[in-house]
Amino acid sequence: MSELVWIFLSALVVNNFTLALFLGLCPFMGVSSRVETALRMGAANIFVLVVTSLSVSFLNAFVLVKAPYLRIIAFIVVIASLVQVVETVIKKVSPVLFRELGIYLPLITTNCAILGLAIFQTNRGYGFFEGLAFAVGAGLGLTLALVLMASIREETELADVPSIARGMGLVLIIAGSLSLGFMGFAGLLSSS
Amino acid sequence: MTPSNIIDSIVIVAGVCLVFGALIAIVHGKFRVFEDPRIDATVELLPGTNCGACSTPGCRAFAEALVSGEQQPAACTVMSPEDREDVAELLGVEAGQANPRVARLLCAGGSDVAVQSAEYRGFESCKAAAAVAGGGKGCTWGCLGLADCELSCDLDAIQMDARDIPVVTPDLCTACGDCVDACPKDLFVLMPREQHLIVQCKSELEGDEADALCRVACNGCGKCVLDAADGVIDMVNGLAVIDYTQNVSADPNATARCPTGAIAWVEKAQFESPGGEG
Amino acid sequence: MRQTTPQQDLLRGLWRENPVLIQMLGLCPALAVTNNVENSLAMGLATFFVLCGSSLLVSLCKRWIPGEIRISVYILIIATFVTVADLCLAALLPDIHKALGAFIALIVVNCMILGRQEAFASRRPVGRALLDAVGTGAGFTLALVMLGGTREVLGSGSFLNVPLFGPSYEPWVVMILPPGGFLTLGVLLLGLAWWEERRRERVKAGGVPAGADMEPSPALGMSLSERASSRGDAA
Amino acid sequence: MSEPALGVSASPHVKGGDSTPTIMWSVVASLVPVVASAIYFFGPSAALLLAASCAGALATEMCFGQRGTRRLCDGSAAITGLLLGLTLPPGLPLWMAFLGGAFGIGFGKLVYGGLGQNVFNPALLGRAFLQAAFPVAITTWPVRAESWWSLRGDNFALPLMSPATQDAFSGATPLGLMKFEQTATSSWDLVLGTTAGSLGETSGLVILVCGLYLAVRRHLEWRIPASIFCTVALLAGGLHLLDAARYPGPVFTLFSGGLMLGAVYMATDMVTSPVTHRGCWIFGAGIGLLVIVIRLWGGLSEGVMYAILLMNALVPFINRATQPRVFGAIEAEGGS
Amino acid sequence: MSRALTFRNGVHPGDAKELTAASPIRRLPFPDEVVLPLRQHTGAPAKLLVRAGDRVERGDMIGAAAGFISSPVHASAAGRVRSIGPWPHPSGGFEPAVRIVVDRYAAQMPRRRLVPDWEGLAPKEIVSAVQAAGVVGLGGAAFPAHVKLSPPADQTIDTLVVNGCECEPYLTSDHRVMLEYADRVYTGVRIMLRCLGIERAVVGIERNKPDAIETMRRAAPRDLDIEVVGLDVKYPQGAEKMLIKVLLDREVPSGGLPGNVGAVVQNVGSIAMLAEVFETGLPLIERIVTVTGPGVRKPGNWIVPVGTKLCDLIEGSGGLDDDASEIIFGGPMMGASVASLDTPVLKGTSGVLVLSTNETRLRDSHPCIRCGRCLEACPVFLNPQRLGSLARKESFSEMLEHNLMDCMLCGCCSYACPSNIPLSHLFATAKAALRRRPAA
Amino acid sequence: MSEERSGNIGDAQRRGLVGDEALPDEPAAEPAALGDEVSSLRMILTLGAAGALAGLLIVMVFNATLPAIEAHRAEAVRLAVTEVLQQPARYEALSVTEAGLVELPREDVQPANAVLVYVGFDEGGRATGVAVTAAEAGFQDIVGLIYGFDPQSGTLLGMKVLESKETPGLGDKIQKDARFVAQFAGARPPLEAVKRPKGEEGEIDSITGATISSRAVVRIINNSLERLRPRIEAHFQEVVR
Ligand SMILES: Cc1cc2nc3c(=O)[nH]c(=O)nc-3n(C[C@H](O)[C@H](O)[C@H](O)COP(=O)(O)O)c2cc1C
Ligand SMILES: Cc1cc2nc3c(=O)[nH]c(=O)nc-3n(C[C@H](O)[C@H](O)[C@H](O)COP(=O)(O)O)c2cc1C
Ligand SMILES: Cc1cc2nc3c(=O)[nH]c(=O)nc-3n(C[C@H](O)[C@H](O)[C@H](O)COP(=O)(O)O)c2cc1C
Ligand SMILES: Cc1cc2nc3c(=O)[nH]c(=O)nc-3n(C[C@H](O)[C@H](O)[C@H](O)CO)c2cc1C
Ligand code: SF4
Ligand code: SF4
Ligand code: SF4
Ligand code: SF4
Ligand code: FES
Repeated sequence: MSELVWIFLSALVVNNFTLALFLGLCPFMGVSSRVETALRMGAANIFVLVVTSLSVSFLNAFVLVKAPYLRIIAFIVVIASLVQVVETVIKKVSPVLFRELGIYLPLITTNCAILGLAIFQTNRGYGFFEGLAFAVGAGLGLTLALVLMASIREETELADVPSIARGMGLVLIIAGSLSLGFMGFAGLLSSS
Repeated sequence: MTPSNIIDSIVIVAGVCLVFGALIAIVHGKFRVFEDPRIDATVELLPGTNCGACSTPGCRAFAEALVSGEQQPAACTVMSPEDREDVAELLGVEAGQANPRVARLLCAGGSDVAVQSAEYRGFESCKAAAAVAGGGKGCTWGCLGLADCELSCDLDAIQMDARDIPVVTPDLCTACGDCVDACPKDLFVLMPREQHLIVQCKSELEGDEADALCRVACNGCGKCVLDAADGVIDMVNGLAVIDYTQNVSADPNATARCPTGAIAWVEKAQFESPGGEG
Repeated sequence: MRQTTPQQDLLRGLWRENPVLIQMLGLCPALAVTNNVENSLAMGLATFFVLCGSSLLVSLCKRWIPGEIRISVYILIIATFVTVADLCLAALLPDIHKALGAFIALIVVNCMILGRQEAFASRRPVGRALLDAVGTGAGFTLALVMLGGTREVLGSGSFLNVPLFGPSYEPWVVMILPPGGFLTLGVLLLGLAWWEERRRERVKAGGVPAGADMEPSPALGMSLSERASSRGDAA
Repeated sequence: MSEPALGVSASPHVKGGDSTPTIMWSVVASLVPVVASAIYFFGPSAALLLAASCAGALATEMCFGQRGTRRLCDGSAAITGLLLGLTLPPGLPLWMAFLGGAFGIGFGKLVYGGLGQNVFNPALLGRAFLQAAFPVAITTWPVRAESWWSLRGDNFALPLMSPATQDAFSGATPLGLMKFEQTATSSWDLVLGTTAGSLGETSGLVILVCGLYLAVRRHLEWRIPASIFCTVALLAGGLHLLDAARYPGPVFTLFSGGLMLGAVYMATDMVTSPVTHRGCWIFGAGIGLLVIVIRLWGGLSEGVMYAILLMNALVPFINRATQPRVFGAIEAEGGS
Repeated sequence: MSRALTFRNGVHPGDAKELTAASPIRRLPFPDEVVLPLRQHTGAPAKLLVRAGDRVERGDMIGAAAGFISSPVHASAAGRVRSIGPWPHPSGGFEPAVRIVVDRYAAQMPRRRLVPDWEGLAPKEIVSAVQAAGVVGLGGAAFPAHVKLSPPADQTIDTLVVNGCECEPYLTSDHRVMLEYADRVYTGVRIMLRCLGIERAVVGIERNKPDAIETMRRAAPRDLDIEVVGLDVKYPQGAEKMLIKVLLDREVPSGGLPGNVGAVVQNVGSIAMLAEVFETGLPLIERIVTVTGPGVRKPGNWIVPVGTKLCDLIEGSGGLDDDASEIIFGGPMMGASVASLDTPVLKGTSGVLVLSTNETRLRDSHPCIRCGRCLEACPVFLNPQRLGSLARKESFSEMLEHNLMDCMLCGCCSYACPSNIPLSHLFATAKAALRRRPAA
Repeated sequence: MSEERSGNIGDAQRRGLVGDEALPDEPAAEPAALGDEVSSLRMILTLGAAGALAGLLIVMVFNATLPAIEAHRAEAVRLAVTEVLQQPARYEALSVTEAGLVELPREDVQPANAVLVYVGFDEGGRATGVAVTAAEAGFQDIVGLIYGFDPQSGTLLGMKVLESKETPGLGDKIQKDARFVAQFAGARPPLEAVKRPKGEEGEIDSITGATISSRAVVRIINNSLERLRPRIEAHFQEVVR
């Protein structure tokens, strides 16, 4: 149990996917200008991460046993296809949900966080539940970083940011500052 | 090592591809929603300034209107003619005729000729000044010279000159209308470029009262009405008003006897460009 | 699509459309592995290899790839090359392979590579596609080495593991930690923007007499120069 | 045209008393006793370090600030420099203090557009940077100086070079002792400040008094420190009751580490704290909670800096969530 | 009766009333010319009835009410209409106005009673008489009084709130009215209560006017349910929403009117004027104006004809000091600067404040430090800090989401802001811009 | 990024999958310029073929690089084991199961799943100790290490950190600080990390400024030994006997 908690917390804050492991930076930079969007992006991310974790558990247990060297190609094909399928289904079944979450799905497919999760999960030999805790923690961690960044960016939109810092320069410096702040969580629950 | 792992791996990868390819195909067939791909293609050809000169709320909306045939490519005044042809070709429509317009200022009362009756003490914005006793300018209709219009123009077509009057560079102006929205005194109008006769004043004061506040005000003397062709100019509330439906008969003569120079014949820029000698 | 010369195809990606510094693509590897020059170089070259390989293959095979599944096929191709790179690196340079860790695998999802396939390789002849890939890959490597160089020099006091400042140098550990990655790239972008701004000002100053383009003086401490940027508020 | 005699301006035509520079300078003034006590405890090293961090902050503000030297007059950069200095260990090389001040102002303030626009507390950001960049130097506490006049470490290490005497001087702060050696420091020593620590860490009582003065003059939002103290005291008290051996009591928790300095001077930085009263309570409670979590379960012995920085990041969110209900708004709709 | 002790937030500017608080109300000599703009009240401007050259008597209607929410304008002096045209208006711009050259030798009293006696009239008839007499609120907004006296059917009014706060610094005309004309105020209250068909009135007076509280308490008629309440001194106590909150503990809904919570608020000066109109039989053609401030030589409370030009008023008050630097119609918190000495006094002009260079010295503005003092000051609980930064970016429509329209431009936020950010000016600007270009 | 969003589906597919009813939100005639219609079968087959090719290519490279990779891995293991077992003459890998330590079945080597320990032997063929890998959370992330343990004397033979993301300059001293690493040889578990060693058995002097990482190393070894010690001792009894 405490192992699961640690995996969860580690992925959430200590080794936050975005701020400490540099995974999923493209959406972090791109979709973090409004809090609303960031929240939805985060939700979509959690969903895809969980789906990924489940399929990775499945693939590792049944398909890749004999050929671990095929994992990159297998993971990417399966994840990309599943996301696409889910997207198409949502688009048809619930246009509302699609507007809220669906439009972010294709963005997420080509996002390091997803494949990163798959590979970390495999490398660390996480089982089903551990993988799930990892995925949820990572997803929430991504969402946290996204939403914090978005609310800060909304604030700086009203500020007299010098012209050279407008845009990504400032975003990266904010990310760096957040990352400095998150260093405070280092060693959480493992210092005993 | 053994060839068996070759077979294994081919089977695994091909199998995964086949299974998921089929899944996608099926789901796609069942759930597809159609969206005209030409919209995206058109957006890529548009300039992307999102200026609104085409009277739609942005380039994408304009692309949708183009695809649906509600608009003609020429409505976008920012695109170069070649680009316009590209778009027309992509959509298989006529490019249409552009009717170039330009922003004109209905005031010439710079700080050298117009009276400032009280000093405005507040932050520098025409909108803000207009909310405080009209900004302290003697003529309540006139330009406050605090450059809201200059800031609003994304295309840098407006520059304030040394007399605090905004000067529009006609070649840069796309007639997007931002300055019209920005000016709290409603001094900008978008006019076709071939309208050359302009009354550069909105003051409703007459005679000495008008003269006292601004040396270039229209004081309602009525000489231009007499000098212009019939029906081109009329006096309303002590101000000369041009009827642009009669524009064909307008000529520079109307400006000849104006005692203040309020009425002007403008070919290019309204005032001397601040980048020039002045 | 506008016509470009081969030189443009080659040089564009190197600087003017640098994938990391200008287009902000592929940031994850650009930040994650650049804590020293060696890793940056290895990552850059691996990406370079994958990019060139897949661009070549894509532009060779584009006739046979149906439009509907082109992206799936591109991903397959890229993933194949990545696996190859991964295996080769593991066989030839095991230490670096270990240092780069999962990020070799993550080249698959580097948006830059897929972007080049979609935007260029799939529409151009083989030669041009390869030129473009070489340029972009070199640009990526260049950016990575810039980042890695800065971070290694400050963070370890060395360049390519050669100590620069002697033994009593106090390394700025933060530079090789995650915040250092963000901050270094941020500062790099600030520098670029500053440079660009200065260049533009010079050009402007050349054409327009001084004083004409002065900022309106901010009154009462409020910089109103940004009011122009508020046009979006009606939307 | 001739100059008009009369002027026109917008209402209101009268103004309240305080101005931003007055507030800032009165904070600087209130820091004088704190600085004095730092110098009393740590000798010339303290004065040198404070000067270096202020120099870093002011120089950066002057060189890169949007309106150059005029900005210095508002006093905020001086506060940043002083407060940063107060969080540093007395033996730190001066060049590091200078770097911290420059980083804090440059990346914590000027990139956002200067005073009032930043999100993170510049002084703490500078300190967090130093802590991440030079983790050893910044956790090296002097054991004891031979005389008041001697330096407390290698303050004069050459720029970019390591301090020479890193190991010889290292001691431990009360928090370090507690966390890593399960040794409690007596509350008396803590309150009086006769322990190892950073310049401002040992002057809890002085800081409290100065803060009280500022709060009375309304230059400081008293709700934030109040909320931090309450949260910390409650949590620490509760845990202490559960397991007195593992968890230190409230007095220790309040007076150890930079909690006093952080709660009174840093969490209250108006720019980086919420604007609403409710937001201030939440902000303080969040800091208190994070301090306890990091100190007790985290890897670091001290958590105040990180707690404040993390809550700074949440401020835009808190502000948005605690918008006051507009006068006359239907009750059910209020809130958002 | 539940009563909130005070309203939340607000500010405490020094009241500076000692300049004129002891000056009894005096009449100034007739000016040579009066200028009567057709827009002197909230609502539609009056419709012009005269032409240049016409001869008018004092009290003649020269502009007729243009609808229900409108009010007629009467000649405030006998004379000849010199011209009609744009004229500087206290609101800033030029407005159509009637210039009357005062006839030096005419009897300035009309030949007959123009307003009927109220005692014999039914409520409806009183209300019509009020409109015909051009009575509007004298407290600042110049809202036509007859509108307040005819509440719509879906509102049940139970209390008349008499606004004697005069919370603006410097101004003392209401104070003097309460001291000198307490009985007339109560006659006015009687008339209003009759029209509204209710019994109860509450008078709110700030405690910095103890003599007024005393006088009003003593003069209160025993047969009516009248309560005179002394209130803590705080600006903007006199704003009707705040006053209703304090006196009745009711919160006027956002976007609503006092009528929504069963109250009618009227300024003491307006009520006294209502009574005076019926007493003298003359319509509203003159009013009491406090002329005060460090920039004027002889401050005082004057009765002047509506339409008196600023220059005449100043001359009657001893002229401008050498360092007079700004002239304000109204009080220092909400009053508007005027640029021209030709600007006429309107029905709603309660005071003229002349500030000297000392008070108008430009103070440096600093960046907002998010200190939150503006939030602590705003009596309607807005977030001026956020609104201010939005205004600087001209995000006007986003300001609407932050309830810009609830802002009453009281100026508390600007007063409190240590960074000297012209918050309420920004909001006024935003409101003006939105009026010009309604948000999409 | 969605591949088929902007395409049009083939006739066959439309007929086969949605019957004859027309899709409502679709113009009746699509512009011909938008590419030839492709049957979904061909699509799938292309994908499959591409997949097969990809699989082929990968497996060929895999087979080609496998010897080198295996060699590197073995070398890394050898280095680590040699170090923590104090230069044994030879060693052999055993797999840890519930039952105890068992010899590896040679055919299907599954390094990914099996937990391995390495028993070292001296020239005389006597088992000198066992090298065990273990990993747990450190200051930043997982710390992975290998340690040598001699069940006969009950002391450690050595420790080597294989993988850690601890802070350079601080936490990474668990790897780089020779003095710290040397303490493990001869220490008698259960270990304890202390600040100022008093000379008791099993004490490890923790690194200043990296107490947490030091403690993590100690904790990892203690936990691992606690789990494995009975099995190791049982195995040794067998071997020794
Ligand atoms: C901020 C503010 C302050 C006000 N202060 C006063 C005041 O002190 N005295 C007053 O009679 N009216 C004041 N008013 C006007 C009242 O809200 C209200 O309009 C008036 O009392 C109604 O009476 P009237 O129609 O007779 O003018 C104030 C309004 C505002 C918005
Ligand atoms: C359409 C309209 C209807 C009004 N109806 C009433 C009313 O029924 N009762 C009332 O007391 N005031 C009424 N008012 C007056 C306002 O509440 C208020 O007195 C006036 O706008 C100025 O007040 P202030 O100075 O406090 O802002 C009305 C105003 C308007 C614009
Ligand atoms: C940026 C930073 C990185 C750190 N990294 C480590 C680390 O990797 N391992 C570790 O044990 N302590 C690390 N620490 C220090 C711990 O937080 C803690 O202060 C230290 O272990 C206490 O040891 P001491 O009491 O010997 O000083 C780090 C601290 C900072 C600020
Ligand atoms: C009560 C108070 C506390 C402050 N605390 C800090 C602080 O902790 N750190 C800092 O850099 N500036 C502080 N300042 C100064 C100023 O607000 C700060 O430099 C701004 O964050 C810069 O935008 C403080 C100012 C006041 C009035
Ligand atoms: S001058 Fe006016 S209309 Fe022309 S481009 Fe500029 S803002 Fe638009
Ligand atoms: S034209 Fe209008 S917006 Fe432009 S400076 Fe003049 S008043 Fe201002
Ligand atoms: S002016 Fe508006 S925002 Fe400011 S305090 Fe008054 S009501 Fe509030
Ligand atoms: S009072 Fe002024 S400085 Fe303070 S938060 Fe409000 S606007 Fe900002
Ligand atoms: S490179 Fe990581 S998400 Fe794009």
